[in-house]
Amino acid sequence: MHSIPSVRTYVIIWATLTVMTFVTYYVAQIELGAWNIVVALLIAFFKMMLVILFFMNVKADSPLTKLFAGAGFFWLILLLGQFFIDYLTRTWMPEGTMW
Amino acid sequence: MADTHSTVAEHSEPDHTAHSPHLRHHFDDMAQQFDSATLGMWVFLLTEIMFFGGMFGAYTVYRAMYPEAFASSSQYMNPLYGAMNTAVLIVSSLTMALAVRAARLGEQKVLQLFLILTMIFGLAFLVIKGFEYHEHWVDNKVPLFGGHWDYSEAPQFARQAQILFCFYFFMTGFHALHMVVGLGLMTTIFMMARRGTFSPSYFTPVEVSGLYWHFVDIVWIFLFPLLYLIGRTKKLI
Amino acid sequence: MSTVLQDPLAVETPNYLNQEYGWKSWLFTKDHKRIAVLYIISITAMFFIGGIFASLIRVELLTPQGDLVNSDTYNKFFTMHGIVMVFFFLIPSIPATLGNFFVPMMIGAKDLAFPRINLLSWYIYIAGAAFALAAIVLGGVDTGWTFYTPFSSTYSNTFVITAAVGVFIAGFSSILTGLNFIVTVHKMRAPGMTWGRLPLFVWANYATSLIQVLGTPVVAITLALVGLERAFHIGIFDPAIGGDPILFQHMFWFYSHPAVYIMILPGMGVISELVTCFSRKGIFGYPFVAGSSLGIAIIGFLVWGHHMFVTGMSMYASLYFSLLSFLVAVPSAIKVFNWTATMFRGSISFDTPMLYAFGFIGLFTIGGLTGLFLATLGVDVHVTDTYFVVAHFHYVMVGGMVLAYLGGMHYWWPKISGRLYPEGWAKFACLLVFAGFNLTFFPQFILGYLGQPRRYHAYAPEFQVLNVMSTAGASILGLGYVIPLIYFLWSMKYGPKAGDNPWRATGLEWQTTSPPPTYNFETTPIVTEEAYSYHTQKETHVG
Amino acid sequence: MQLPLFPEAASAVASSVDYLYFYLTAVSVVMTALIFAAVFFFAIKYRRKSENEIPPPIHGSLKLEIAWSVLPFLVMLTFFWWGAQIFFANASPPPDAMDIYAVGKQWMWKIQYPEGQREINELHVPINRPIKITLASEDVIHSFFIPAFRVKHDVVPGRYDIMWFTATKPGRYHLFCAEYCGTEHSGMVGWVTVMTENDYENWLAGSGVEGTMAQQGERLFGQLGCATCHQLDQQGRGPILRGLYGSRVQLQSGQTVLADDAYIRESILNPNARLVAGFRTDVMPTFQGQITEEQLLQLIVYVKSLAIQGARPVSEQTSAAPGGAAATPENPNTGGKK
Repeated sequence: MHSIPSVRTYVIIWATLTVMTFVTYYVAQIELGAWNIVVALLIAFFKMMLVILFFMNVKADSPLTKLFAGAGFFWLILLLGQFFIDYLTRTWMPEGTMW
Repeated sequence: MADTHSTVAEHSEPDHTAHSPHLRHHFDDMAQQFDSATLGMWVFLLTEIMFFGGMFGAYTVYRAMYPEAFASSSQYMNPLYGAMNTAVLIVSSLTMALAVRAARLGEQKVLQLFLILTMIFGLAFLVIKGFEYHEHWVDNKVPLFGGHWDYSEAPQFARQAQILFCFYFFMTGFHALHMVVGLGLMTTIFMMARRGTFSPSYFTPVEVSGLYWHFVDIVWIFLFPLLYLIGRTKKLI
Repeated sequence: MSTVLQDPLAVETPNYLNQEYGWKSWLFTKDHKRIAVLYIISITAMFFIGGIFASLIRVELLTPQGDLVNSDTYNKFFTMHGIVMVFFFLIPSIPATLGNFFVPMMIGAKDLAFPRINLLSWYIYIAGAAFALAAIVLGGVDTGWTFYTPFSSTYSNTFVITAAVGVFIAGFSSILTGLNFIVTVHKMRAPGMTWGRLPLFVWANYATSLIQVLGTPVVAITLALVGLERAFHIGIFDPAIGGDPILFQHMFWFYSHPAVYIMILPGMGVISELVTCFSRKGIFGYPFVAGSSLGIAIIGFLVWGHHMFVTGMSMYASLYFSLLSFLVAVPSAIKVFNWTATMFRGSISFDTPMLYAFGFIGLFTIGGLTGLFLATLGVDVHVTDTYFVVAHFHYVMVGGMVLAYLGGMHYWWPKISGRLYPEGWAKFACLLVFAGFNLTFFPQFILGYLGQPRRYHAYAPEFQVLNVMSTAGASILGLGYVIPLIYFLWSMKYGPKAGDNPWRATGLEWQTTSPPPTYNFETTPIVTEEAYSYHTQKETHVG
Repeated sequence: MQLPLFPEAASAVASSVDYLYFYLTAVSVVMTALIFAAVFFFAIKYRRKSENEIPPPIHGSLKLEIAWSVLPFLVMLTFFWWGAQIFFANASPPPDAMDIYAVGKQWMWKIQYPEGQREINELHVPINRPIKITLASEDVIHSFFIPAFRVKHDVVPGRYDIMWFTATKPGRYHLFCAEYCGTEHSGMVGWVTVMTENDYENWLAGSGVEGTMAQQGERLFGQLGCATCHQLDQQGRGPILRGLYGSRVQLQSGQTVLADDAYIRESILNPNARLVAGFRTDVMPTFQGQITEEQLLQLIVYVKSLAIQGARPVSEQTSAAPGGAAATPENPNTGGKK
């Protein structure tokens, strides 16, 4: 099976995750306009990658596992992306049909 | 394929089963069984991603539609609770990862210790969540039961804010449900560990439950900024 | 081959059917073959329950006034027909029965990767079906199988939550079956069974499983939201507080459009097996037929908006979904062309399964081509929500899926039961199904373009003649379904012994005894050839 | 017994939809015939002649695969292109279209004309004039479907949907609800009567009405007490409505919004949702649940009639003002909450 990461690695990842939690908390108090949500999501994404790659040990796992882990997010993007193909273009319509 | 059977593998089944009492009959060896189980859990997590994904999708649509109403209702959430819970879950993920590590190395006592710690942090999460729900109830911010709802501080958002609160309760509720299931898994694994079921050659249930636990953690990592940290710089209520 | 061959007249060999007896040996079995049989029994029951509702609908529509039952009852009929047929027959039909039985055998595995989860998925299915049946017994549901909000969430006074819970639960049965197949195909293949050698039925089921795993949870959460909205009177989709009923449709069709590929893809897999076996020839263009299954599974997630062209969705989104809907037609067309080409210079026999395959190719072609009408924006505006749509999806679901299921059942029945069915009756029933089907549903295309809306209890008098034709066809079709049920049951006791490989087919499932032993193969087979290598079969012969 | 096989074509768009339909049918028939012919031909020509025959293998042909993937797709692109053209051409009504308002309610269609007539399950339209129908729903999703015109549009509660057509042939045609809406869904049907211009004028004149739709709206405006705050000429507690329709309104949030049907509807039902800059949230009550969709439309038509700059109240006019005319945007400082 796979190589076993050291306790030290796990603790470093944990520390990073905790720090990022506080970073995301404090960044939210700073006015960045539309960037607030972008930064929040980027941090969340970064944290997620840490959990997936190290805690779930996907980094050392087979390409198949990576493929399946990636497929989930790909499909999530399909779902969201296609919702927004509708919602973002509704206002382009000549009649104001949005309420 | 007609003649493919002409060569036949002399199957050494008795040897395999002799190796481990945990090998099920339809698998060839432990590696195949372990790989199948972990792949199975990943496929299950794929399903879970889409399950929460449906809610995240609907949430995103409404948030884009009513950004201010969403921001206003976020101000009724206590981000300290959210941050605390995030921290608690991250610690539990650490202990879970260490439990899996211990199982792999065959350190039985360490495994049991970390499983207990994981359960304690998991419970702590639910307790904090419970306090939070209680506050919303007292605050009249629960549109779910047709009663406890009062949004007179910001009447312009009164109707649409219900949508965010609905999502808040559905998403955190389903997440809490997953935590409860996770705690059930942990209890089972702990009992198995106490009976000495696991060894460096058989720790599949620990590994698989660990994957599930980390996934539930990841969901919360996204819920935290999406529910608690909208428009915190503005005064909307 | 002689090593595995059994003399058909010999005493029954130990097999999955005679290994153990008694109801416990069935209800607690972990053998994928027995679970498949459990599924066959349960989906057959659900099929006939759904069929009864279909007959009631057709009888009601004999006259335009709507005088047999009142409109409420009629609405419940078509809703229950839809819910039972879609969620409890079509979706589990081939994967949970033929797939469950033959996917492990075709890849040379002893069982699915998770036998206990397999059994669990059957129990979950039964629990879901129990809720759906409870909804019927308690008084029915009248929302249509699509559960559109705000009708379902606010206005309907029927047992919507009960039915939604049933569908929600059944969804997890479907997910678990898909999960099991994915892992099985990845991890349980026999030595030498490379991806390029997988039988096309396995490819089709693998692609189906991907949709089940990725799509089903979304409809589950959507129905959960509707149920919660209904139970607690809060609105996610309620326009009164700013909710968008169209968002429900997006979420619903995100699953429910790919779901039609859950229904048809395994059917296509069956047809690939039938066409090759009864042409005694390898499939034409293997990589394209296999790849098109994956193509359909993936592109199938990009087209759902064609159900929503007149809902007030953005017209740019309509444009996008229309274009991609044409794209998804390409892999389906590839399959039809390749099946036809496979017959070229083959050795074609006219056994019943092959007759079903002919029927499938014809009806699926019509069903697929009329789908293009619905993808075309300007025409869809007129025909959507009319009988044109009803006719189209019945051509695909019944003309395609049900014919493939029946074809597959006839093809594999000798393996499942160890017995042969009566060929004459089988051909007769096949003819009845084909003729009855066309008489039922072809007039509905005309009705649809004339403008008869679907889900109408009473209709304009000038539509009567076509509706009477449709009802007449449905009676023939119904008879065509009952006959196989009778002779399959009959053959279990009185049918002649089938032998291990009555069709002289390739494929690992035919290399073991009929019925197969509990772990399928006495020794794990090693695969050295591509699928459908009929040309190397020369010297072998089965009596 | 009647046995119609093809619907009547009674609108300007009907024949273009039919031509596309014929094209699709022709291609489908040819494709089906080709596949059927090939299957039949192969089945007979290559039928099994002896029990032991084994045909030679054929693995496939890349050229053929590409051909039968790409060529059908190119044909399908013509469907797409043609279909999209019809769809887009019919997406938005011409500016001179005549307004009619339809409300779907379980289980009937309520039609209102700007001239003040109201009907249930009957729609009268003049020939050769573009008709724009504004659709609203009182409860669930309905769908307004006139097969002879080849038009259909869902009526989604909580918003206005628009559809339009030009009738070309006098006669009586079916009007159906095409989206399942509950018990009497199949009873939610009616008739569209297409009349010559003269007949239509006579029909309008012949039916007794209590004032135009705008006047009905004005009466309602008074009855509901709107006039106490929304005064016509001087600033009250609510914004002045004259000249509002079609202008851009400055909101409290800093954004601007076009004052169209949807915005006015929202402002009546949920006054605080998009509040005009400079007005208070606690002044105007919500009218949600207190007025019907029909009344809402009357109010909107009334507000619309005030759009023309300097227009007198409708009660002093002889006919309703056409909608859609943009007025000069109000000064954001004096503009305010409705």
